[in-house]
Amino acid sequence: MTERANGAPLDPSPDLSVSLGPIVLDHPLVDASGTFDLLEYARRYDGDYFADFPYAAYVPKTVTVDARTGNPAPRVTETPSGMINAIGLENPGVRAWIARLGEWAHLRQPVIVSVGGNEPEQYAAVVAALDEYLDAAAPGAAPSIQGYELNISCPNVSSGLQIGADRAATAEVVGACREATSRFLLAKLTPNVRDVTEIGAAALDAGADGLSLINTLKALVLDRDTLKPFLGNRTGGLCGPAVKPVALRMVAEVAQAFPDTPIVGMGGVATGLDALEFIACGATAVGVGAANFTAFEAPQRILAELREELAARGFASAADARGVALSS
Amino acid sequence: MTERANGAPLDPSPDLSVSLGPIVLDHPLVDASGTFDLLEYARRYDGDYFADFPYAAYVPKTVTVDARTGNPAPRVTETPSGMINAIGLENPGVRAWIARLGEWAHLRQPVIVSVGGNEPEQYAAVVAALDEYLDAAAPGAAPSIQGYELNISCPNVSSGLQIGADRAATAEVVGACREATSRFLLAKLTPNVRDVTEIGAAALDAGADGLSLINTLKALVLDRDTLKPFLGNRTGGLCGPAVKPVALRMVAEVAQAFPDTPIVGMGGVATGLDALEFIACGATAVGVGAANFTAFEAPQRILAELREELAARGFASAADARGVALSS
Amino acid sequence: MTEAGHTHGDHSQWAETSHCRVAAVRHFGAFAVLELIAPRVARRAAPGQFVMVTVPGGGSFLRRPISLFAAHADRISLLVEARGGGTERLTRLDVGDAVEVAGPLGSAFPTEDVSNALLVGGGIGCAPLQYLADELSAAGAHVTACFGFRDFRSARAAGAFTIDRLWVATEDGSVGRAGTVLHLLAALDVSPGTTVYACGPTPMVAAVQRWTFAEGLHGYVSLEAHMACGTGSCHGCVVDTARGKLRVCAEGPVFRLDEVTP
Amino acid sequence: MTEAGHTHGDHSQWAETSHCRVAAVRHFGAFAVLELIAPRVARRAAPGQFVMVTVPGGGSFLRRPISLFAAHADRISLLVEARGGGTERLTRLDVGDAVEVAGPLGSAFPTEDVSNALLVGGGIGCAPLQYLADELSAAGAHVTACFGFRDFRSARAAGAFTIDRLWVATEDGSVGRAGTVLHLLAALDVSPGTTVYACGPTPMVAAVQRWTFAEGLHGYVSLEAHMACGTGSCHGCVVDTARGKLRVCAEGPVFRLDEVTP
Ligand SMILES: Cc1cc2nc3c(=O)[nH]c(=O)nc-3n(C[C@H](O)[C@H](O)[C@H](O)COP(=O)(O)OP(=O)(O)OC[C@H]3O[C@@H](n4cnc5c(N)ncnc54)[C@H](O)[C@@H]3O)c2cc1C
Ligand SMILES: Cc1cc2nc3c(=O)[nH]c(=O)nc-3n(C[C@H](O)[C@H](O)[C@H](O)COP(=O)(O)OP(=O)(O)OC[C@H]3O[C@@H](n4cnc5c(N)ncnc54)[C@H](O)[C@@H]3O)c2cc1C
Ligand SMILES: Cc1cc2nc3c(=O)[nH]c(=O)nc-3n(C[C@H](O)[C@H](O)[C@H](O)COP(=O)(O)O)c2cc1C
Ligand SMILES: Cc1cc2nc3c(=O)[nH]c(=O)nc-3n(C[C@H](O)[C@H](O)[C@H](O)COP(=O)(O)O)c2cc1C
Ligand code: FES
Ligand code: FES
Repeated sequence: MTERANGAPLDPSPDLSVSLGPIVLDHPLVDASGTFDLLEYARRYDGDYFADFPYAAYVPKTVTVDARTGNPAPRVTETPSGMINAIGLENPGVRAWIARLGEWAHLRQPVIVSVGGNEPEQYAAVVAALDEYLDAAAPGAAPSIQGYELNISCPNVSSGLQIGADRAATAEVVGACREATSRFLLAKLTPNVRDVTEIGAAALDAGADGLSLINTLKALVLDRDTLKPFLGNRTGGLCGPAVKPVALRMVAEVAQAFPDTPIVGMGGVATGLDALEFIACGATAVGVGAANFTAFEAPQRILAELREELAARGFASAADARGVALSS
Repeated sequence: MTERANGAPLDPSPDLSVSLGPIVLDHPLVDASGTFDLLEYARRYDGDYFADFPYAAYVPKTVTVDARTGNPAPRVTETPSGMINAIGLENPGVRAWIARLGEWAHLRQPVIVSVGGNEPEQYAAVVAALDEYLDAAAPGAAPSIQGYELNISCPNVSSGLQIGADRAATAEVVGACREATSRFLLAKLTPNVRDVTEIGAAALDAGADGLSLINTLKALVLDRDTLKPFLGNRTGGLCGPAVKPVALRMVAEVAQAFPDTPIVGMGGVATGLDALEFIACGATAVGVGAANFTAFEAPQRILAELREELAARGFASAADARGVALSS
Repeated sequence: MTEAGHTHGDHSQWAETSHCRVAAVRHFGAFAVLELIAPRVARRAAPGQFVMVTVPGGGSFLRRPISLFAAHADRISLLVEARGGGTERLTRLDVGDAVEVAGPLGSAFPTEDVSNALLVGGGIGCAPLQYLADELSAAGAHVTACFGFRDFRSARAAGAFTIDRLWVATEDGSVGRAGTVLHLLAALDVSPGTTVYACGPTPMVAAVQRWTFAEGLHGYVSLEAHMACGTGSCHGCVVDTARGKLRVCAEGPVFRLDEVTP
Repeated sequence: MTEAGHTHGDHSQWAETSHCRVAAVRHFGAFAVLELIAPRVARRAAPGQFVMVTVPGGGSFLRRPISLFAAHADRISLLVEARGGGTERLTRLDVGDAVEVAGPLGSAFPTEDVSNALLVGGGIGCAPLQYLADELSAAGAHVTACFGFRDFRSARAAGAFTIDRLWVATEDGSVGRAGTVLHLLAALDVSPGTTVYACGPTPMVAAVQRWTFAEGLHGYVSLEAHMACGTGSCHGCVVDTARGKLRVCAEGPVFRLDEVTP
């Protein structure tokens, strides 16, 4: 792929930078929460991983106010062109999490912290604890946390119905966090709804600055020997290339309904073309989830491919490609 | 696979017959509406296809009261481990459809006619027209139509929101058809909802005898050259192995909520083990859809595999395997 | 575990299903001619028909429609261009590999009472025209073929053809005459009553249709459509025709040139 | 189209990624020993560690965790049992084929200051014990191995091992002693201070754990868990231990026998 169909030379390097609300990203790719552990990567890298960090922003695994041990094993398995997981938001709780921030304080990229909980107060408590810590932290003592992603869409925690499947509950969680912080707020939407724009509207009305989607599709896999539910938590969340067509549809719906809203699109991204498709459907930034499990260098490869795919189509920038699938 | 793990010889032939409400089926497999054209198969077969018809019941493509030309091309393409379609319920309308019934009047298996429409009256009109015709038909002049499947879940027709995504609309359609016929009535549910049991309850309360699920997941695929929606109808419905974990989850939910209800489970069945998994999740019968597109002999193969899988696990009958994934 | 595909029943009743072996492969750039031992298909085949090919390896869910490039005795040949994942894997097949094909499917090019035939192909659309040329020539018709390709790479396909009077054009002028197949047609001296057979991308088909009408000729066209079943069940492959929406896999792929609206 | 995988950047910074070639394959029924040229992995490897292997062909989304069966110079070997689709394809690899592996990953069996070692394996769980035996023997330890298999078919794996004092039991009595590996242990004369190394199905590990404690011995166990990343990111592979839930791919797969609750 070294020249365009019409023979014109390729734009050697399209401008990949995008603005996710107030957050400036070097390129559109971020990791999807729960699928990429910065410190694990750093310890497996021969060079300076912090200098070579591949994503434009880092979204760590969801943090809750109290420690959670997560669901019983097994927690993951493969499905046709995808996988299912029921981790159950295992995390050490926000206090212990904050205590380790020094270990990656030197990350240059912006950080968007994924926040979980069962009730509005629990979400707000995490946001407040982090805001408080950040305000007090000495310069250079903490990573550059610039926003929060409210995970109201995890199908693997037993707080009854998902918050993100209900407009009122969504508004309450977002509203409580909006009161707690002036930082950038994303609401992460679940695909397990009839109309994703209804929940999106509730989140935006309650003060969210942008939307991330999709989280996983609630799903069931059986053990082929026993015919019992395979996962320890019985059901889990489906993701990977299998779900990409559903994710693209939902991102397009949200982008059409809320044209000026920052959107992080994700679900099944495995190649640069996949990422470009999300951008074409209106995503500002693109999350890479399960593809991280397929190779260490997946983000680098996807980014290189995205650059090529943009150039091959004559786009001068990633921003130019945004929403091109939506215009008729 | 010729003996059980414990060395006991296999039950040579588990009893495959099941009762779908009042309809007795030789085995659990039926075709999924819109994916199998009996007459096309018959004309490509060297023997007597009607004698060798592989499914236990025949579910033809959805019929509507008036003729429909369907959606603009392209209407289908492949996705990772699946496919997307936006046929748009192309059919000749119920009158013309009835006029051709004589061509396959000699099918021995029961027929369940899939019925579509935009409003309750249109569904009821199809059911009434068929009931009327059947009551008047001379013996042997028509196939053995024993029930109707109300397709309230097609994502590819522009009647605004899907009927099957709304409790009241579902109840109206089912109620109107219940008044029109005393034959067996299935409501075919859409996966594009927050809680499939809510709609299932509305259908059963309004008089449905059983439930079929799932129809396709609303999805979007882009043309990789133009980055515009690929299908003529922009969005379409995702099916195939990719969606099986979502379908199993929903079938299990419905089976748990309505334990004595006849259920036709479907979504991604490609092997006998897949079919057995649906039965284990509570399906009475199992629909085979897109797998029909992979080989003429797909139903025969899946049936043979289902028999082996049951035998290998020591099930004396398909009915014995029903719901084994649900008990804890 | 029962592996999909290992417990198939007897296929013999399916006119159109064949488990076959690759007998020979020839490569022409991104194109490959696969010769398959498929007596059941070969016996019934006619030019213009196609087969549905199962992509080996399990990565493709649907089968791929591929035209018959040739059929002799117990063999059929397919000319495949590696365009996406599925055709890429097909072009990498090797002698002795197993392939599953269903066919011959669809309508054939009418060849009766043809004395002068003009075959017009564009890109991979040329594929069905070799078999057609073979049959027409055998029946004593005078066959001329005009093939258009985009560039040197796609013109590699031309090397697979053995048609006596074959004219080639490439848009970039790298092979044959510079220009489109329409430039070739314009330079021809066409006898009245010549039957035109066309297959290629939509804009080419539309242009050939206009040219044919302008010349007062009649003819046939083989159309492509995205297919799911390939065997008439799904209504996925419809095209608009004077007879309404018709299925390319069942009523087509061959239609009368004057009934389609490309 | 940009094909996934063709535009990888430079891997050199990834300690644990290797594109490697199959140098040799040996088959033992449903088992295969794959010898791979993987200098970067071999250089860092220790017994008990594993690699994540990309299943070639594109049909499997996740990589598969496979223990190191051996490591010499620039080579590693894997003993793979065809159990599902992914391992089936791995056992069909041929000399010269390309494979991608990431590793060595996870914790290793401690081997320092061991003079008497007892290796207890069940089924494919025996795989990591060959490499362990090699290292222990090289360090001068006295190594005894007891392997249990279900039946003749699974006992085919034993043919891949080269351990001097190796006792085999099969539940159906078809190979070696009839019974489980516990019957072998009961018949042994074990010196005090012997270090036990176990790997196998959960019921076997539980039984070996009880036996070890009863004998007043100490030891280590390598556990299996379903994995997504294999590299510590997803928390998919946790097991319950005395230290809480730990990841088999990061804190494990090797744990102290007395800290796990199988
Ligand atoms: C009647 C008919 C005859 C054909 N004959 C030949 C032939 O002789 N030689 C040859 O090389 N090709 C032929 N084609 C085109 C060939 O079927 C497609 O190139 C092929 O399906 C692409 O599959 P892929 O996996 O490589 O591409 P992908 O783009 O990865 O395929 C994705 C999906 O799109 C479908 N698709 C993609 N392109 C086309 C297309 N142009 N037409 C129909 N479906 C498409 C595929 O079947 C698949 O479902 C024919 C098509 C038709 C309809
Ligand atoms: C640390 C570790 C070391 C291992 N070492 C070896 C070895 O040396 N040789 C060997 O043959 N096997 C080994 N295994 C088991 C091997 O990983 C599984 O047999 C393999 O993943 C099955 O994949 P499949 O595609 O054949 O089966 P499928 O059942 O089709 O796989 C479906 C999914 O389940 C997962 N899975 C299935 N069975 C297991 C299992 N027992 N453990 C973990 N995940 C599983 C697969 O990774 C995949 O995600 C090891 C497992 C672990 C965790
Ligand atoms: C193992 C695993 C763990 C996940 N954990 C979280 C999480 O903690 N918080 C969250 O918001 N999403 C979580 N997700 C969802 C992903 O962030 C993402 O929304 C989803 O996987 C779809 O993207 P993908 O198809 O690229 O994986 C998790 C997904 C996986 C596979
Ligand atoms: C090409 C195509 C056409 C379909 N047409 C109909 C239809 O007319 N009526 C209907 O109820 N479902 C229709 N469906 C949905 C199937 O009946 C089935 O619910 C769905 O495809 C899931 O099953 P599968 O994954 O086995 O294909 C259609 C599906 C496909 C692929
Ligand atoms: S492809 Fe299914 S009807 Fe033509
Ligand atoms: S497999 Fe992901 S943390 Fe172990």
